Amino acid sequence: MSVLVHKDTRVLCQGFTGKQGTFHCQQALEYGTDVVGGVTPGKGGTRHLDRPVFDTVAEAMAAVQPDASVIYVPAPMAADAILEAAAAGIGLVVCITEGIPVADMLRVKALLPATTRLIGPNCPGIITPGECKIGIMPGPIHSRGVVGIVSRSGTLTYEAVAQTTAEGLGQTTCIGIGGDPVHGLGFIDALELFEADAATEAILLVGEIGGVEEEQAADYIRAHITKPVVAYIAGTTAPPGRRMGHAGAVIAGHLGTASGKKTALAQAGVTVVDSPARMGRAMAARMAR
Amino acid sequence: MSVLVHKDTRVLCQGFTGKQGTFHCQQALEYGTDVVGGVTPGKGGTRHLDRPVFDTVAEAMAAVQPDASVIYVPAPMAADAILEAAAAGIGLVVCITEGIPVADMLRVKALLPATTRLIGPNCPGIITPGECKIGIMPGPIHSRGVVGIVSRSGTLTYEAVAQTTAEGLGQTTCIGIGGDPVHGLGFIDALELFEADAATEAILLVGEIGGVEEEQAADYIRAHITKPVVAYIAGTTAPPGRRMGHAGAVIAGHLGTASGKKTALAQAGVTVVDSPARMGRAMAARMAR
Amino acid sequence: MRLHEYQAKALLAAHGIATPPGVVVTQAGEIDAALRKLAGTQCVVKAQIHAGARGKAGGVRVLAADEVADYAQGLLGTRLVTPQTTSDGLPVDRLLIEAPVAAVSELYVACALDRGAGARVLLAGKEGGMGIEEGAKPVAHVIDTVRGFSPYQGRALGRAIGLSGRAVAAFGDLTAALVRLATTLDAMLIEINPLMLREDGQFVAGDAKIEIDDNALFRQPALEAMRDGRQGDAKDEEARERGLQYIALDGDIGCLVNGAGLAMATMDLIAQAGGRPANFLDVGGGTTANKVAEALTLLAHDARVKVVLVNIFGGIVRCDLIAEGLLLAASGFGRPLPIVVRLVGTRETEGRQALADGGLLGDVTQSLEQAAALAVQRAQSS
Amino acid sequence: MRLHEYQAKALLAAHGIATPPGVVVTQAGEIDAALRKLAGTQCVVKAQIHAGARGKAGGVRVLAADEVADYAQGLLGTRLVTPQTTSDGLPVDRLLIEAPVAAVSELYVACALDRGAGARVLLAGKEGGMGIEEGAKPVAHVIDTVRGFSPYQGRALGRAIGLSGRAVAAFGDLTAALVRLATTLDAMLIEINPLMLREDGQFVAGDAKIEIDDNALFRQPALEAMRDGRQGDAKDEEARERGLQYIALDGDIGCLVNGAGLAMATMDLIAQAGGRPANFLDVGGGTTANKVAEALTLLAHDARVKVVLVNIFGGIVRCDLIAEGLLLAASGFGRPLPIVVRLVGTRETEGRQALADGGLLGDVTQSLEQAAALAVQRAQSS
Repeated sequence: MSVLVHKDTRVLCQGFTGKQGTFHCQQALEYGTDVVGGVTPGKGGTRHLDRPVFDTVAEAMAAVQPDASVIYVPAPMAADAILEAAAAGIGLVVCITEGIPVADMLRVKALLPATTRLIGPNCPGIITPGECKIGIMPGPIHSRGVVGIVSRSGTLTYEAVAQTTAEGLGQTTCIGIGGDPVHGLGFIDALELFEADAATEAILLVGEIGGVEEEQAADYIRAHITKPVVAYIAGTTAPPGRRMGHAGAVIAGHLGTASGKKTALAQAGVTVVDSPARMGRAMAARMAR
Repeated sequence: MSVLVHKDTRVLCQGFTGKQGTFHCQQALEYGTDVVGGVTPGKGGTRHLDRPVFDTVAEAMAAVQPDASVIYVPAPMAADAILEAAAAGIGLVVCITEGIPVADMLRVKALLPATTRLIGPNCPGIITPGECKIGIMPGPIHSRGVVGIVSRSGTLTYEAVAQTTAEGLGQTTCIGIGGDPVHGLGFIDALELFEADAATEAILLVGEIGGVEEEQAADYIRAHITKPVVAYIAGTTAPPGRRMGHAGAVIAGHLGTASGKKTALAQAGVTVVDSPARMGRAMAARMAR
Repeated sequence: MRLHEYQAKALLAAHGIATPPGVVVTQAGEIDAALRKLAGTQCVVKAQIHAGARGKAGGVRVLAADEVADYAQGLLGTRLVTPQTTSDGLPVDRLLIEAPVAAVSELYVACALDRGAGARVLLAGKEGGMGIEEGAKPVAHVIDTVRGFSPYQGRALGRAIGLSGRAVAAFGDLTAALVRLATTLDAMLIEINPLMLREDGQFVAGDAKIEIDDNALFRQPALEAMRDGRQGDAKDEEARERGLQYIALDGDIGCLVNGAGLAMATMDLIAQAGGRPANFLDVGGGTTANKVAEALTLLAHDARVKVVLVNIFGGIVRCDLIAEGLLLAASGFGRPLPIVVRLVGTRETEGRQALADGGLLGDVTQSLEQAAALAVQRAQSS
Repeated sequence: MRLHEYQAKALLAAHGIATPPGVVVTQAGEIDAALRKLAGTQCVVKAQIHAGARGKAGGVRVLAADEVADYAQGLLGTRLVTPQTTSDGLPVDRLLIEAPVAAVSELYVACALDRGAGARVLLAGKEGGMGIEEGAKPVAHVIDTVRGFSPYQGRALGRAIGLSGRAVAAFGDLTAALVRLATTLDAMLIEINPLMLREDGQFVAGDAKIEIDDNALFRQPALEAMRDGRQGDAKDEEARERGLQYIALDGDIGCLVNGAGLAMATMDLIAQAGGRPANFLDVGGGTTANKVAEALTLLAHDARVKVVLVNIFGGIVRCDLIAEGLLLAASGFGRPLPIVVRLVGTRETEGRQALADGGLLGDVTQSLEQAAALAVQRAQSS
């Protein structure tokens, strides 16, 4: 079992013939993902990676019925690509692109129909180990298992994955929700999915400074989550008012500090680790309780 | 009986203390209309025409519970006034203002909730003779009676009113829907209301060149209207491509000609008069059949 | 308000829609420099007037560079009559000289107002040029006002009219820019016809027509400054400046009416009575004595006008004030000009009395049809 | 990207929001002309730096006109340290000299991003100035992205914070203009604090802070041109130009990491091990050998840096390429600089082998915690 994606998920790629799209779709295909085709406006009718290319998502939808679409379209046109996928009726859109203007994401947020779930943008993607890899994460570090991982960061997710793999726990599904201030699927959505997934035995949450999503997640965990949760929050030593790489990682006044987030999570019964090197060990210990 | 407005209709005026608002509210009060107050941002707390003035429609709503609002706000701010009235929950908004930019009306059209009916803009307003006058029409030419009048033009409505009064038929309610290309209540809405109103025995429709509303009304009449309908269409001799005063009165290519509208209405069983001087006589003759 | 082609193209170019290299000339002395700047062997020379069908009338020519000067000098300063102008034509004060575009096909695209939908609409046709007027119906996409228009919708439209290859993406960008521009400019219409498709899959606007919403000009000062008053009837322009709604027509009966609908109805009545109106003129619902006087004077100065028909339904405006305005102007015509006055509504008795007392030389009646009949009689007998 | 107050005010003024009459001077010689232009007995002189709390630091003064020259000359060309700058302060290259505003009260208004709502939010407070930071919570109105913001909503907000009289209408217009401007500029924040209310009910922006979305600068060339590279750390600016995410901090351990989250986590680890990071530096997920080399060189040129901690989780980027980049740069430091490398993930064996083969003088480990501990040791012992 897993959440959102699995071995039968049919994946479309927008920005298919570009450098990023080509490289990561190759990797996904090698991983065993069912990439059914791609979209590059102007290249419709050709083939790429032995898959059909379409001019529009609507045409791809009609021809190859994808369940999910992954977007590697450059930032200025990425919001348009998200809206195109949603308008074509695709249920899961994973936007890897970083650097999308906030105003574009505000519009996406306002226009996205309830029938489409968006992951990202500016995220590594989503993977169900051994079944379906949608995004830029390195496949080999993952292993099938019992921990659901949700994270705002890319490489830090890989740390969490590698550590849970090393502990022999493995992962059900790993979701990178992205580092932008305005994004699609959030911690609470992921928590709800993992709670409902029978195979997921525990949840690892990787947060960082900025915003109040971790605090809201803490409230949600207290009220709705029965499974053990371990969390790490990056940015304890980050100075206020400076964006730490991610557009969303900024402490504004008293809002968005790591200590506030850690306290909120701890009070909700979450095992909070101070060191990013101890996420796997803490999870193993917590699950052994 | 009547449609939309009657003796118990509580009327608010937006742009109350301006020259237009003052003059026409005085006239409305003399006519016996229940004007319960007005709105002029910045003059809240004062009194005008012996009625309370509010800064916002929401405050007026709370204090004097109007059913309808009439707008005399200048064109650049008129769309904002319509949206304010709708947001405050007013069910009927009558916008007299002419010269509102089309883009503003497109936005109003897109944002107006289903709970608010808009009449106008650029219209004379609505009157139920002897009960409630909302707008700029001259009260004395009206008389209580049995004809429902709906018109795109102002002074031409007065012709229709004077003629039906002269014939001793009188009017249930007269609605000026306005001469702008994008407007609120249309012919079909008015026809539906008049058909449902027990007191209305016949309907007089005054159209003009431009658009296809008369043609659509003809289709609706054929399908849904059982009462006699008489119509006059202004602009038989108007040249194509020139706006005849009203922003909406323009023949574009083969679209919007008077002859096309007349033919459509006649084919739907409407008595179409060629002379604007014979609307009353034709109505009397048709009703006598 | 309509813009000239060269103005429209400058706006398109500033908003990312390609146009051919071009230079505007207003006099013969500027032609050489223009040709040097364009540096091609061939040019397209286009008369800048506010009317279409210029090609049929000889106002658009593809010429060798050395033929341009002769043609341009012959055209500048003349009046061009096209199937879409009156018989007087319109003054050719400017020429747009452009480099020719090598197109593999010519399309049609426009962003217009859809009155029925209460929204803007994007129209796209595979066959542009003259063809668009003769049948080939463009595909329409009604634009959701609050959701806006996205390039992907333009690409879908491009596919719907049969585009393929690079043109698909370019068409998405072009249409999105077009819709954005229509909103930015408060345009009632932006039409690009023909829209030239080059071999490399890029689009170039072959011609461009933009109409701005008159009601929005107060917030578009840069566009208001583009007004070319010489492209309308001189009286249209004078009336506009006085706040009157005036349109010149071909007949001899001047009309002075309050209300646009009643003004059209008055024209209809005159035609039914066998006459021909000289104009449409709406003095407005809340008119004043002075405005009526100005309107009457405007009509009197039109030599074609043999009689003036005044048709006022006094509602807000009182008939006695209208009478005052008529008397004010009627004394200064400087020529014998019969007037027929139909004056009803608020204070009509006082108004008619005032006309009689003031010695207005004309017919006064309460009947709409009689007024029209009288006006036609007076026109025919003068 | 942050704008200067004078730039922000020029944008506000161009969009219908009143600002005080003001002149920008960059050198003492311009002061006389500025004073003549303002022609008042009193002036407000404000240092233009990218930080707040200038008043507390002596960067804002209300002076008699004859006191301005002395004060201005003393300030221009210095570095101003405020509670919001580092201890180095920021260079005062420009002064804004303004006419004082007679205000009956000072309010707060801002258009910001509400991350939770995924929308812009309008914030309005009755008490502006310093007060806003010390408690008085502004009223918030979340803006529906597609429906937009209308003046009536601003008037309601004005009433909610207790405005009355002419100020109500003015506040509606001001807030609508503010929201429109935020959209037009791709602004993350536009803050007017204080917003001065004059006796006549009109508003004037006393101060203005604008932050532009860095991701949108590609479509805001006029704003990009307003960038003042001197207002950041010199290395911040250099890194930005090389496409690196770099932020200078106060410590002595240089950090070179791929991924923003891991870069923050690395800083946290160093702190836990008792050390202090000299910087945040994210070389990005899909980095190249060259970019790693450039990043390492950037750190090496920082004299405060006593050791560099490289922390790479090779995913897309291969560890052998990272090693190549490190070797490329490490040969050219020009000073002895210990390096601690933690290199795991794709091709980590090859990467570590390459480092050994290339003779990199440093510690190599797979353990995150060990890497941090080693870096702290090296920094303390150097």
